[in-house]
Amino acid sequence: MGIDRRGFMKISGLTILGIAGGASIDGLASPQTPHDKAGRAGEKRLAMVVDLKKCHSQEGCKDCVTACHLYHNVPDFDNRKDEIKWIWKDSFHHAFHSMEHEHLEESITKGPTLLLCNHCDNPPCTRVCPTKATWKREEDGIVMMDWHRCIGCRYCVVACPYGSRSFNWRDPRPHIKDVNPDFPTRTRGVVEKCTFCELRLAKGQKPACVEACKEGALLFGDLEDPESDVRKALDGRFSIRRKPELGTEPEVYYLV
Amino acid sequence: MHNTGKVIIGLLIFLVIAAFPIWYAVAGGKTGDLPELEKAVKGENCVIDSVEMREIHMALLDEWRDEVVREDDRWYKSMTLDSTIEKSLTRSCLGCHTSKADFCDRCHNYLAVSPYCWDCHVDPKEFK
Amino acid sequence: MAEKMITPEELAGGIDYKPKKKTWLDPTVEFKKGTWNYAAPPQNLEYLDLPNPRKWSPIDEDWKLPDNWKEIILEGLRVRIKRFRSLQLFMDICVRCGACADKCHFFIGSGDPKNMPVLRAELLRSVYRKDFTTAGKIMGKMVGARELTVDVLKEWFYYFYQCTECRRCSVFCPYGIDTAEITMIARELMNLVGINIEWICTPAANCFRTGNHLGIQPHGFADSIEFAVDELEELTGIKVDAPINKKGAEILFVAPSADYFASPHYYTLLGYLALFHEIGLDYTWSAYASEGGNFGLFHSHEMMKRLNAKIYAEAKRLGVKWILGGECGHMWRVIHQYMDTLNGPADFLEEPVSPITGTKFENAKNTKMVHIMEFTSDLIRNNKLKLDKSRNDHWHPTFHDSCNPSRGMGLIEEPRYVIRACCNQFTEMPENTIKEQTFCCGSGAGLGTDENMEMRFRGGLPRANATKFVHDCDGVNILLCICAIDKATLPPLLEYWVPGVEVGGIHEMLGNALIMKGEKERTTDLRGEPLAGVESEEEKTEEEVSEDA
Amino acid sequence: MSALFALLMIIILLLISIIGTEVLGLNYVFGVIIPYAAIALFLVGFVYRIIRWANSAVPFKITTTCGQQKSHPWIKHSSLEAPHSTWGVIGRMALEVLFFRSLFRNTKADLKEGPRLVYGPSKWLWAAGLVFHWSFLIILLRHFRFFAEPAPFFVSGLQSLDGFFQIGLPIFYITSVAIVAALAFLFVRRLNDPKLRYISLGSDYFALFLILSIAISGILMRHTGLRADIVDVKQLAMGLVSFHPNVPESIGVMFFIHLFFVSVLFGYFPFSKLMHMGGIFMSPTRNMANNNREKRHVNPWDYPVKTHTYEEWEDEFRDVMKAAGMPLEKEK
Repeated sequence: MGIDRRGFMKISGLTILGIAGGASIDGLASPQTPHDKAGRAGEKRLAMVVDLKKCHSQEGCKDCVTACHLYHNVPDFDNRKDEIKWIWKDSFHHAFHSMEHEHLEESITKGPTLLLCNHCDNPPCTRVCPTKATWKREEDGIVMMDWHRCIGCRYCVVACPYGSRSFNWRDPRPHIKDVNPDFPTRTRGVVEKCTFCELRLAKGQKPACVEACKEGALLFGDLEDPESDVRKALDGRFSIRRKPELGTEPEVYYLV
Repeated sequence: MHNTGKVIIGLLIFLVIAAFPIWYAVAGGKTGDLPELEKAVKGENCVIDSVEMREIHMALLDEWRDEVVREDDRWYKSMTLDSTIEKSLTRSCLGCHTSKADFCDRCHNYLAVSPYCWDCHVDPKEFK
Repeated sequence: MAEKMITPEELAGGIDYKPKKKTWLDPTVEFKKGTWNYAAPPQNLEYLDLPNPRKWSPIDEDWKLPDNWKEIILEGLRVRIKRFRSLQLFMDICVRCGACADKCHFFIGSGDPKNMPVLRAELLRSVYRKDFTTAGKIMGKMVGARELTVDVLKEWFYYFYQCTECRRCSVFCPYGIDTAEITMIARELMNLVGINIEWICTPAANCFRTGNHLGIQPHGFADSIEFAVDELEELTGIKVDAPINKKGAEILFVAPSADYFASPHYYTLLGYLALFHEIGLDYTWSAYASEGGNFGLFHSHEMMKRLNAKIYAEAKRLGVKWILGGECGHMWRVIHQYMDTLNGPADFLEEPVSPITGTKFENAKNTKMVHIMEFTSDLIRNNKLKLDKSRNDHWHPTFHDSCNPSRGMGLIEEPRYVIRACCNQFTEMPENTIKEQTFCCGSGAGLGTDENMEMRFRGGLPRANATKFVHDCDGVNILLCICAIDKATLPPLLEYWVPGVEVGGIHEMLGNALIMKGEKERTTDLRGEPLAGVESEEEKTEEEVSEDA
Repeated sequence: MSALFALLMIIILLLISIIGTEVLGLNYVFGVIIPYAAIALFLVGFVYRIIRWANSAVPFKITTTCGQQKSHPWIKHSSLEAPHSTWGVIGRMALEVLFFRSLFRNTKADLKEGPRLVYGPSKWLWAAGLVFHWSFLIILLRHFRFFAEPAPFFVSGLQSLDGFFQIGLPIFYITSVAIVAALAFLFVRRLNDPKLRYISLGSDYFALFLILSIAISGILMRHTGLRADIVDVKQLAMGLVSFHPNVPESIGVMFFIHLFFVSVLFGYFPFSKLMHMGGIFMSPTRNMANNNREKRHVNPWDYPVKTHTYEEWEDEFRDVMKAAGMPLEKEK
């Protein structure tokens, strides 16, 4: 078959996007309900804390990215257009352009900023998914992906304000250098992103990136637990989140 | 008979198409020997009765995949094995039936079934 | 028609498309006045050597059938199944999808479920099943099989003479099942036991004897043509030549006999005469083949052949090169689809070439008979005619595609081309009622008799209703057609449903518009009606006259 | 009434297959003998019917023209609606057979106050007919995975196209839904329209119900607990086509029901209206060119008829013609 379901969706998605674009923008612009903490008593709220100073201390380090991509069979296309990103680095300016000013501390702004899916508390991406292939797992707050269900419509790609989602324009498998047989690859026509290593968590492991970071720049844990690393880190230092004005409530925090 | 030529040609086309399976079997020389499957490496029993498994494995896998991905429910209590196993195609199924080629594919090829599991899930043999 | 006729409101108000009975399998016919045709008189059957001549009427209890009538019909059916693949196939493959149901003008106008083409065919099919299929023999009514009884036969008579063989259902049938074929065969079968109608057998007998349906003898025919020549001289000031039985003429012209006898056909005849004179055509009429129409088509294939034989025979005797045919509907079904097979090959004729334009009529090269619409449209296309469209400005025409030329021939654009060349105004009726979807006049196939008037009004409702639409919306005041039966039966139909619309032929319009060399100034059209510009003057004159008086 | 009769027939067939296999254990009869008989009946019956039709002559060329004839070069000829050549006829037949051209034209007539007749497009019958027939064909072709080893080239393509939406496992086929929906529509249409109800015979409902039963039993086998082991099914099918029939022990009753309905359909086919499948190719109003006046058609059973010759005619009217001064062949 020259064209499969996802290929078809890819083509038709372009058209549908034009029509549905209005709908998803509405979703973004609609007034956000305030973060209701009482509603999730007893549940976990998994979060990641990135210590920018520690991260910047090792220039050119890509340990976390490599570990993640290796574990999750993330393909490497030599082509920015097709690039699949789970965790990646970009300039501070790009990551936090609204809170940037000329005289920010250089140790924060000089190096690239580590970016990944924010696992927002109020994610716009899940709301637009027509098949519920992406949804927020209520018990721990992970924004999940079910690749069995994804039809490649890319509404979520459009809806995510952080560019955290990538679409497989091409068959990824030939572009995976070392395949990890314990983790599925994806196929052409599905969207993918960071899942906070939900499979590793299920096995009692830490996320791959956290484990790989020798500097201890990445902390991971439950925000509802006052004893957790992340809570302690946030208690002690000032932290920022990306684009807080959108009301998406990211669960990735940056210590500055 | 009138328009004999055309009618005969039409009938021949019809008969050739209608008898396709017969001459295909004759020409192909294959009458469909039953596929032989690789033996499981561990034990005699599958996670459910093996005859039933043959009929419903696809539905079971479908159920599993939803339970695992969507409900974070990853363990299956097997009555036949009297133990709990992980709901995983690559780790549990292929753990016993170590060769996709000699187990899964045999029947699937025989029946022209092309499951799309393998579009994403990886046959460990292929990469190790 | 002394009796009170049903009014249009009553008629239309009583139409209900919901069948009233539970099943159609029990034969019941009520011969209501105005819906059936008189039986053929015995002398005409005798003249044509047809079986069982006798005096009888459909409303009689006893139809005076021969004792072995059932065997005759079943044997006739057996023979015809072998002879006509159409019949055999159409008996077998109908799936009763119902696509044809509301395509029949008689069903639309009557709501009688047995006028659905599918059921009309089932009347014959049920008998076929009973006697020719195993399932029918065993399962009977469950598979729609019926014993052939007198009541079934009466039903046949009633409904197969409520089919005008117009083939509209065949256009919509996914298998092309043509009820015309079934009706033709059913009528043949009934003819075997002497069941036939006067309005078919009498014209057939006349035609066989004298050469035309009306039974006009040769001298009468010559008189009619002579009269028309004089009439045309009065209108145009030109005395045209109209040779009859002229040996060695290039072309034999054959028209339906109504053209030289009935109105408004007559004005079409004047149009032909004017046209042939103007282009200097070397042609001849024939008193022997003085009929293009062929009521044999409505009787039996054999009768069709017997009546049709005269045309080629006469062309051969007169030594013409080819044959030209006038405006007629069923005549052209016979000529286009049957004549060559029935009485050909016409190898004594030449492939038709227009002597005026040199155009070869490739599509008629074997039958060697050209439709006058093909001929005239070619003349106009090659600028051989001078036409003054304004002389038709008092007419706002629409065009009624006659069933046979449209669905049995594909003659669709030629007449429109001629109309547009002759008239400034032209409006088409709604698209589902023209061209291949055209509706019958409701009186074709030998049903145009007065005793059948109510049924004609019912069957003609769709056509009249479409005409009413363009009459009301666009001011159409004449319905043009190229069929003699149309010209005869549409006037009373339109009078009934849509008063104020006349009926005419296309060559009448052409005759009006044609500027003839040396003609006197025309003040009237061929009907003697004042032309559009002249009208006011004449009225004024009349007023002045009355004032004087 | 006739619908109930047809339903009763279907129930009887269902009971026959259940009792035959479950109670009487006649698995060999239902798995081998009846299918062989049905196929034989189908092939022989089909050929017989076609030859019987072919034995009837086509005396005249009676094309139904649905468009402009080929006449002058400057008038656009409708080569598919009034075909002039063999290729035109092939095109017309292809449109008819593959896309139901004539049904596509369908209209609905309505009588309003006035009286005012209106005609609207009516494409439901066309749509349901097309969906049903195409689904049936695709389903039939997909089944070749059971009848051929290795499965022919078209099977996997059709399967992935038909399973495009990848819903469920085994994947739900679009045609499964489509065929049931289309048949249900065709049935409801027959019941709902008083005209249709009036013309429908028991055999019309029977054909609908039979095919519906086949479709439903197939769907139940694929998607519910009544499933059959398709390895066994293929073994049985391959045994049949290679003339080494055997009936695997473990085949369940649902499969026998399905197979029996299919057998009945095949056996019934040649003796029913379903023969329109072959008949459409032979329909004289569709499969001939509208070139009557250009190419002579010969009637194979033509016989001489009594005519009124010119000589007889002139003899009868000589006097009046003479008096009128008309030319005569013989003066006396």
